[in-house]
Amino acid sequence: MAEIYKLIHPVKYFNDYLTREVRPDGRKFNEQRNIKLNVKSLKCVEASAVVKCGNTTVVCGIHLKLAAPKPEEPDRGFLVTNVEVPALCSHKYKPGPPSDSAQVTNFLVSDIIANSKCINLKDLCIVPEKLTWVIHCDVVCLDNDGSLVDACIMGIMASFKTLELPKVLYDIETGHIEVDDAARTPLQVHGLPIASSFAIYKLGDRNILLTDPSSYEEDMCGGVGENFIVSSNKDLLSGTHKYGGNKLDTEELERALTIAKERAYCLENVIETCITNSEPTNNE
Amino acid sequence: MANLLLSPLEKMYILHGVRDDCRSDGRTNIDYRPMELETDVVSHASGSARLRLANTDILVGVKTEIDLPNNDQPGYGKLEFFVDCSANATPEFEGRGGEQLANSISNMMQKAYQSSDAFDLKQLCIFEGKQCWKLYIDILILECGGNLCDAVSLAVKAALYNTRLPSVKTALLDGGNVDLQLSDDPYDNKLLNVDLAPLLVTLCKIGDKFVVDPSAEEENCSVISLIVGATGNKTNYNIDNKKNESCTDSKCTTIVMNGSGSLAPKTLKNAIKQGIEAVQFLDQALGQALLRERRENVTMKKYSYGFLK
Amino acid sequence: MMAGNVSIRLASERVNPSVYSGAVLPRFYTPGEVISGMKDYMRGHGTYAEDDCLKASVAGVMQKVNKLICIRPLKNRYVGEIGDVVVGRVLEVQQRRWKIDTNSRLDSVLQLSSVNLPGGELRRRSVEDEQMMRQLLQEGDLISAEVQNVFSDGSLSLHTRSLKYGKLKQGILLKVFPSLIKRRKNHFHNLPCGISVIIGNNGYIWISPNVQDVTVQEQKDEIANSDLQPVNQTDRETMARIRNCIAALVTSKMMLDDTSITYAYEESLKYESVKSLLDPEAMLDVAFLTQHRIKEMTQE
Amino acid sequence: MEREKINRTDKKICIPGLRLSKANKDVISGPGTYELQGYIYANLSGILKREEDQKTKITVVSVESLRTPSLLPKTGDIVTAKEDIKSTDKDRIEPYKCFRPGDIILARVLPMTDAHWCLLSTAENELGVVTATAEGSPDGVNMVPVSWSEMQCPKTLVKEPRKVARIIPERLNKKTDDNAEKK
Amino acid sequence: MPIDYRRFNGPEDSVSYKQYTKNFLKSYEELCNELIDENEHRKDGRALDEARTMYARTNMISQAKGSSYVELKKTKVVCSVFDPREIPNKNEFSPLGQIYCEVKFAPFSCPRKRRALVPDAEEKDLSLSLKKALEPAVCRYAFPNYQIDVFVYILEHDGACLAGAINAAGLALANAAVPMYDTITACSIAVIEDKLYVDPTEEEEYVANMTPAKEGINHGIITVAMLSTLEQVAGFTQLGSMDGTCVINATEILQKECQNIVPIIHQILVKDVIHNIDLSEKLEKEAKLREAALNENMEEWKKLLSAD
Repeated sequence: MAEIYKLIHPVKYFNDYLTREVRPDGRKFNEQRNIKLNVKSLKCVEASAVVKCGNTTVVCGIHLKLAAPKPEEPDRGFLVTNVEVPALCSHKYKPGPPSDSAQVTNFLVSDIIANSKCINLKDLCIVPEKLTWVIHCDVVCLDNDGSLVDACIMGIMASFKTLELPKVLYDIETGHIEVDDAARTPLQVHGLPIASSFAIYKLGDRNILLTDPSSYEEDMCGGVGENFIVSSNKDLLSGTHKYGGNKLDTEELERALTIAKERAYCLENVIETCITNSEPTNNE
Repeated sequence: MANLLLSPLEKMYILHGVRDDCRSDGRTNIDYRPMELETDVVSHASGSARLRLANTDILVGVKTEIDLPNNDQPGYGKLEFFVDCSANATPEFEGRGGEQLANSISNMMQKAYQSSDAFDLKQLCIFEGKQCWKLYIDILILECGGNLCDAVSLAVKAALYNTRLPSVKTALLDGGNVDLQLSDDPYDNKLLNVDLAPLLVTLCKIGDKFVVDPSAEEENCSVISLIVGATGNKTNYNIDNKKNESCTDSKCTTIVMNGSGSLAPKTLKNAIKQGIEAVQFLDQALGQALLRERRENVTMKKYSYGFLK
Repeated sequence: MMAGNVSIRLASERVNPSVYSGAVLPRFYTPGEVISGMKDYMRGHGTYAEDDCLKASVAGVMQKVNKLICIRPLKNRYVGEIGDVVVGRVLEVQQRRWKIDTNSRLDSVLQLSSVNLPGGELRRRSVEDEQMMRQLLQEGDLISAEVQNVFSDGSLSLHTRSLKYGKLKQGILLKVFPSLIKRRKNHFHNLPCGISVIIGNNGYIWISPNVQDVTVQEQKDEIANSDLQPVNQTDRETMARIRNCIAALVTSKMMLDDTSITYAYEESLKYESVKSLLDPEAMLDVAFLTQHRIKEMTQE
Repeated sequence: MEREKINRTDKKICIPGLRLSKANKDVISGPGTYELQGYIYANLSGILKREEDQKTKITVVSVESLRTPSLLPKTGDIVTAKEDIKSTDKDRIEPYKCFRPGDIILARVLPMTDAHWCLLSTAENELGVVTATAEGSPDGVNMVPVSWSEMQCPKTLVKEPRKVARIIPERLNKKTDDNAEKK
Repeated sequence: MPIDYRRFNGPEDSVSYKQYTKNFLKSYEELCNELIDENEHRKDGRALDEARTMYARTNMISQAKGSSYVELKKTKVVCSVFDPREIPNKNEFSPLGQIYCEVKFAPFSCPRKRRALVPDAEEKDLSLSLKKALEPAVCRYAFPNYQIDVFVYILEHDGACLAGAINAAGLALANAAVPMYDTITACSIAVIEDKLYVDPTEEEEYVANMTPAKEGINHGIITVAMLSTLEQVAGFTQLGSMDGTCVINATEILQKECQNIVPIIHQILVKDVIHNIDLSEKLEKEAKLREAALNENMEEWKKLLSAD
């Protein structure tokens, strides 16, 4: 019955809820969904993380490769992040090459990671002009129920935090490479970037800011995916992105930033706790 | 061929025929239609063969190239199959129409040839870790009259039997490079050992029974068929024609179920046995034909008959 | 599984399937070849005029009717004429008509009004009939029919308004070049061997067990049942033999009619197993012997 | 074959492939089941239902899935559909006066004809447009029927022609309930 | 390889660091001996004929019509099924519905290499095998002219991927209420040095595909998919080189293994139904609450109507 109502009067249905100051899934406007994080759950990769924000599920895994650095940047390594949004995660995606919105998500996540400067590419260089690490960081979305970017960033950061690079011996004369798999050093991570998504809905003459929107809420607010994303790295704002949805005035923008800041503290906590909890199992 | 239409009563006639072991052209369920084979039909290829099985017409050319061996298999050469469904065969193949069928056949051939028991890739090695032969096996489907897989596998084996690799002398230079010297003499070449190369047999289930070598009409009546790929037998290619009784058993290199139906486990197991047996007969016939042709060509220069009838 | 029959012959062992007919071979024209000067003749099918000459546009033999010159192509799709008997396959059920494949350049049409509806000739065709069309003839069904009309674009309209035409039951369809079909008064034949053959003018040949004489309407249920009965073993073998004989004649490019098929069948009987007729040598032998008998007959 | 049936508040749970009953004249296979070699099997996971027809004494065995099954509409069902002019009868006289894109209609599914696509019919008094938004009106504001062929927008008071379904609002509840089951 | 502009590509000539570790190139004998100890126990402690315990669940993906997750120790497979949609680019009528299958490896799923994001030959082959196995299990007559999409994502590959994909797809289809003739289960076996390894790991599969030291030794992989109640083989693939007896022996073992998985699958499906019963009861309650709200609207509507 409710489903039919939702189908026939979609706008009315959504409005009915919001006028009562509650979202269709029972959350308050600035309430985020439950977060579950799990690191080192995949055994065949260097580092991995599984993130669940409500229903949204992403898995992140890191592969390590070796390559020669670019001639114009001889002392820098490579960090390649890719977000894959396969058809299985939502009916909105069809099989085949990635859709426009999937590409946007991919570029956006890469941008946020690069802009936050959490990894210094110089740390990845082994021998300048000769050899450097290539970090392939792949994020796969298994279930897209909104606020995908938040989950991706969280997955990537949790993976980085647990990544250890093997020791490499490079003979400059012969070009011979030897890798010692057992001796590893942790990757230097500077800060901890966090992204917070919002959807903006216009109800009458009122602007409603929905924190951590679900896929349904994103659809109702117009545009493709999240409307507004705030990314920060340890108290420092590292970027905001606004896509579609209703417009935002300064006051609301400030409110969004405050919420994002609070949320970042909370998520940092989650990541740190999760990693410390996973340590003992690692040392067995 | 998906587009072939049959009326329900025509299908019934075929079905009853298979049940009574008397098919529309008088064959029993285990008979093949007569085939015609000619090797060395494409002068620019290292090896080639053309096989015609009733209306099914297959042309295979083998091209050779020098390549770097794979990192994890330094002592091995490479084999690559490519199937082209010519739009000559049926208008459906126009554009990308035949792509799916072509992929499935080349995939099947790749799998059948994957094991070292089927084809020894070591014979394609030129210099371990540095240079190897890569054989490109191009399969052209000129006409479809049913039973493509079997015909393709026969033609491929014949073409490989006919393939000649030029002799190469190698020398290791400083810096780890290899110097290759190809022999100038066109007759200075070596043949491949393809005695064990696998053949595919399609067992097409029509009603409760299996038939081999289905015509296009018969394929249309079947929802499930089993394709069994099994290795050949050395004795069949023994030029001295000595009957060596210790004939090795054929080994399955690939088995696939094709179609949307299912099989009872018992039926499946019987069919696998039947398939292996059928491969042995097919291999024997192919061996005889290839030896006959080779013998003929020793005494006289090869005359190309080609496609003219 | 017992030893199956596998035979692989070499191209060098190929048999030349042509049989010497004794008749003078007609002149064979190739496209672009000059047939004659323009002055005296009229331009017919398969020809075109260029540089004051008449040239062939297809590969074939010349036919001359008074001053009209045509080139009849050797391999051709079926070109229908009113009154021809054809065998065709239903491709599509459309509004009030079926699309039929008759080996012509364009698909032929069978109107709902050109079909005998169950329950007598004089019934009015209603909307229900339109919805029942698929029950009458569905995609894939084979029919025998007569060419009722030839449209200006060359496509055919067929009709089955006679008891001898209509849906075909169990049997074998064989496709040959239409040019190999001899035009006869009758294209429905009950051969002496107990098999009936419909030699469609369009090159589609239908081989089926002998049809029992037209049964009375009341026994309709029984007929429907008998359609589903398996064909008996002897008939099946004979049908396969006829099929292979026709294939042999076609390979040797011999004209097909009831006589040549009957002769070929009789000559083939010296090969005991039907499947041995798939062998090219046996095929040639049968074709040759048939040719011989036809020649003898015409000499008498 | 009773192994997977669990009694839970007298609901019998079925899963695909479960043999439910013998099939004969009196017991026939219904939705969610199929018949094979004299037996009825489930083809959905859900709850078993046996319904006996009072007159014919025929029991229909069916399996009701609790999820909206991925089935296509059957002949005779009443469906709600988002209007898309193309899928309905193109030859209708002035379709624009009856339905417009975005409308929600009630329609009956006609038997599959030769064209092979799903034909819908609104040729009954109770079938037709249920909700529609007038051109230029904001989203979510639905027109109200004023006659069998006209609807009016309560906000802008624009009247637009429609083939209106004859539903008295009180009954809308019941009607949509039907659809939920059948869709 | 053409460059994929839709994604980020690393430097072209990069190689996995593992190539430079000591253990990269092991000989066949070494690998073979590592697989099994003197008591015929495998690396993970299993006996040769012992399958891994399967963990599975449904309703994994909220956005899909039906979904499932299957785990065979390290092998992790996710599957989702969506509502039927019209077959794209097709005009002719097809009386049977179609199943579109796509099997994809996560880029980080394989220990030996990073998987490319564009589908490769192995993925296409798996997709085809999955499709062939599912076709006899699904009542395709129920959705003529429509296509059901089945997506399988392999998060981690530790052997028996095809079997895992088939099991996951069977569960997801049942979960999506797609009519099916029967429950479908699948299992794999690897043959190495004439020994049969039930439910092989990735390492075992790798060795099974290698060239054995001696000629004529049975090796390879077989995967069988079964319809349990109807006792039919829905899918069968064999690869490698084995004699007829070996194939048939392995098939018999796999038949039993497939049967062993059936109770697990059944249990999950029954749980799924129970879950749905609970859910529908809960929804019914909620719906009643909402109805009150809806009725208010009705009143409003009625007023407007009568005012007109």
